Amino acid sequence: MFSADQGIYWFVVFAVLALVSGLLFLMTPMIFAPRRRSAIKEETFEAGQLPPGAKRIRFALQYYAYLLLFLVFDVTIMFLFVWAYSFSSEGTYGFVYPLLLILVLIPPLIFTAKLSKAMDMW
Amino acid sequence: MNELQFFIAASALFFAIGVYGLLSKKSAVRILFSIEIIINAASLNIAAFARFTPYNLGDAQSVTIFIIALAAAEAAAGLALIIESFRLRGKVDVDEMDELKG
Amino acid sequence: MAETPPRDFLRTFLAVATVVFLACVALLLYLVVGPLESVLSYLFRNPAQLLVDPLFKTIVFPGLVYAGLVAYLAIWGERKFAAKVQNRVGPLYAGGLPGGILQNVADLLKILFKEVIIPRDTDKPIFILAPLFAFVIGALPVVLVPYSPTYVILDFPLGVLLFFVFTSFYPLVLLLAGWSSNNKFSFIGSLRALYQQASYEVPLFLAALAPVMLTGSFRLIDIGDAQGKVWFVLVAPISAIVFFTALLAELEKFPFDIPEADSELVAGWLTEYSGVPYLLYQFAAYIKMVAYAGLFVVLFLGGWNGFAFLPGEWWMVIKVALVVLVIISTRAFFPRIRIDQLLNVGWTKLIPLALLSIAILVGLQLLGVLALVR
Amino acid sequence: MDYLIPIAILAFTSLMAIMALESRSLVYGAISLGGFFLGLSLFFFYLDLLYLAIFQLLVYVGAVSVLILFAVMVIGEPAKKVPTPRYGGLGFLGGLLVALAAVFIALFLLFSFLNLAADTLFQIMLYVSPVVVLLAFVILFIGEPRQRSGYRFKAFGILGASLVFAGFIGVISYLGTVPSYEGSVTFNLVDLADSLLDQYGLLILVLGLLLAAAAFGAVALAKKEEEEQ
Repeated sequence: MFSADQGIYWFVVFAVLALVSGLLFLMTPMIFAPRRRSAIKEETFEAGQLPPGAKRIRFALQYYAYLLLFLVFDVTIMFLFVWAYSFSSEGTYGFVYPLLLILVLIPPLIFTAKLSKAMDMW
Repeated sequence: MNELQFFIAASALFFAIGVYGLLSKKSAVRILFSIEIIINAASLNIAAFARFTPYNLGDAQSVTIFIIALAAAEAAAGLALIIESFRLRGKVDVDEMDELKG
Repeated sequence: MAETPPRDFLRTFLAVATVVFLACVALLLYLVVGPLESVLSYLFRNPAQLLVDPLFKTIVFPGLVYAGLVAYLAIWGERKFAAKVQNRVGPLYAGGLPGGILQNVADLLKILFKEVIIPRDTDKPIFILAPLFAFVIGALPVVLVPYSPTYVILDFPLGVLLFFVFTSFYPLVLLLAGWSSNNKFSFIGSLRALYQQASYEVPLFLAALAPVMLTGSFRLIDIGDAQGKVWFVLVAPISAIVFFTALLAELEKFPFDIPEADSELVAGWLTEYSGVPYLLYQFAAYIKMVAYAGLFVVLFLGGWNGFAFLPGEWWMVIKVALVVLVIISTRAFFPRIRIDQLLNVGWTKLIPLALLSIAILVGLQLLGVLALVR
Repeated sequence: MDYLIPIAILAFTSLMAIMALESRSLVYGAISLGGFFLGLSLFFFYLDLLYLAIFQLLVYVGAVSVLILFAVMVIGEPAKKVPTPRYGGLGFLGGLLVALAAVFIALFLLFSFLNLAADTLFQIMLYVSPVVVLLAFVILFIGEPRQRSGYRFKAFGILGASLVFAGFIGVISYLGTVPSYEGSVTFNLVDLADSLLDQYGLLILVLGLLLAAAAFGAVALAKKEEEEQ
């Protein structure tokens, strides 16, 4: 594990402090605020209208492709970070491969961009 | 029981949980979950061996990183398949994907 | 018998509420850190060491109090600045001289005593816990930003990456918040936010590659120290621009204010939230902004390196304040763009630009120019 | 106590893994899966493999679990309520045998952890438990042939998982002779960079091709669905 001087314990203290203060904020209105239930108040808000139809409807997935691309690029960037780390040290043999990795990933990027340009609406 | 054994036992436990899911679940999403759990168990196994044997840490870490990357690609393709299947048929039950059966 | 004027009642009420609030904070400190006596003896065992004590760092200077204070000033400044640009007055009365600087305290007290409305058919545990986790996840990156080599809470060897880890948790919380609200606006808003944050993480990471390449380290302290000669914004200007743009998108600040687009989607993924949970989301957003401004300063604007007559922490604070000012001023100047425009800009402009910047750096390295910078 | 932290992480992670598979709502399952990935990265932190932990967090918690959650929300909850099947005579016997087998396997694990292998009880169990397991399998196959009952699948799952786990534990208990290298490891990315970029450089390229293929495939699937609309 880490040594103490890196401050991992203080990180934990910070996280606990943030959590507890957030909880405190959440608890306050439970104690002080009024709680009056009514049917209209608890209705889903749709800009004044009563919501028609089912609430959890399914939406179209126009930009889903970008999410998949994001996953692939995320992995790639993690390799690039290792490469960037050893960038400044001279004469690394495998200098080229991550750059080639990026080159390989450009065609899917163009493909996806073209594809979603065809759908210019949300 | 030393530390190496503890971590391998932990990874075996996760592997077993994943096997349980593979055998017992019918929803394709849950099966994807089980596959992810199994892959993660494998990577924990390799990481434990890397840490508790006096060899080069770099190689084992590289292998684990490759495992994670492959699993990510697998998850992307798998989810695309699941969503596509859902679009076509409205359900993701693997037992009911039997259109090819004669 | 004269009727008590309501104003007096309000004042008493505010006083009592403040006392209760402070008592709660004291109780919090008491519970977390331990018995009060031992805290006091811990604090005063060596007064000279107090300012560099890790507890002081965690709670006061780069920690919670400082971040909260800057976030507070940012909220006030944003309201005031936008009002000035749009020829309004903005907050004016509360707090006297610098127009309405206590307005947010009044708002906070008001919100604390408002009813939390939980709509029907929501997923209650997620609906209530999501703002809490958003608050914690939004506050956590503050830990990593160094204000000088001594003023840092967690000196992590992979600091840049850990910062991005905390960032990448945010879409998860936000997707859950939108889904659990059981509202169409919320879910559309959270989907948009997800697309936006996921898409702009890629150029953000790619732009952050440049400082790592230039220093060969992931430690934020190393990166800040390496800019003693030249700030990295001069070495890799394209990366800095890309990083700042992606930062605006990650913070959902104005040209990329799509998830909350209040003229299209009521309030986006925040539609069903009211009272304290809403407050927590806003806190999270602004504290995240402070952390991001700090990261931008450390990565590109030279960190704590300044001129001689001020200590480094002050330079850092000034730069962070300036960056925060620039970020909040975008609200007044820019219109909102559409989601498809946003995604296309992210994937087809920013990513190639970031890659171009990396290519330029590689070229400079091969030419041997970068050795002069280091 | 030395094992306190890893045992806590183990408890959290295995709880999350079980909840990911067993929670009734798919969304809660996806959240638990995210928790499982988080717990695994805590393991990596504990093992001082920092880059691995960060990689796990960024790719799994930050990307994969977000994607899974998104997909689960799009798919939505299964609307139908599965009627709980009643146990007939054979089914009851099968369940009993599964329980018995699970108890046997648990005892086996306990003994092999405590290194009581020479005990006669252990010998008896070693011969009896495969028979019990086999019987359980047979009865599960015969029982309730027409009905696709959830319990039957669950019983299969528990049997298979415990068999796999028992096998692993058997191997691990023989592994006890391998000394565990307890020396401290300082964080060092140079090893990783050298090995990843020099030795496995070409593999990175192959991985890139695979990732590109996956991206093409996934995007093409998404595209086909767009055209239908």
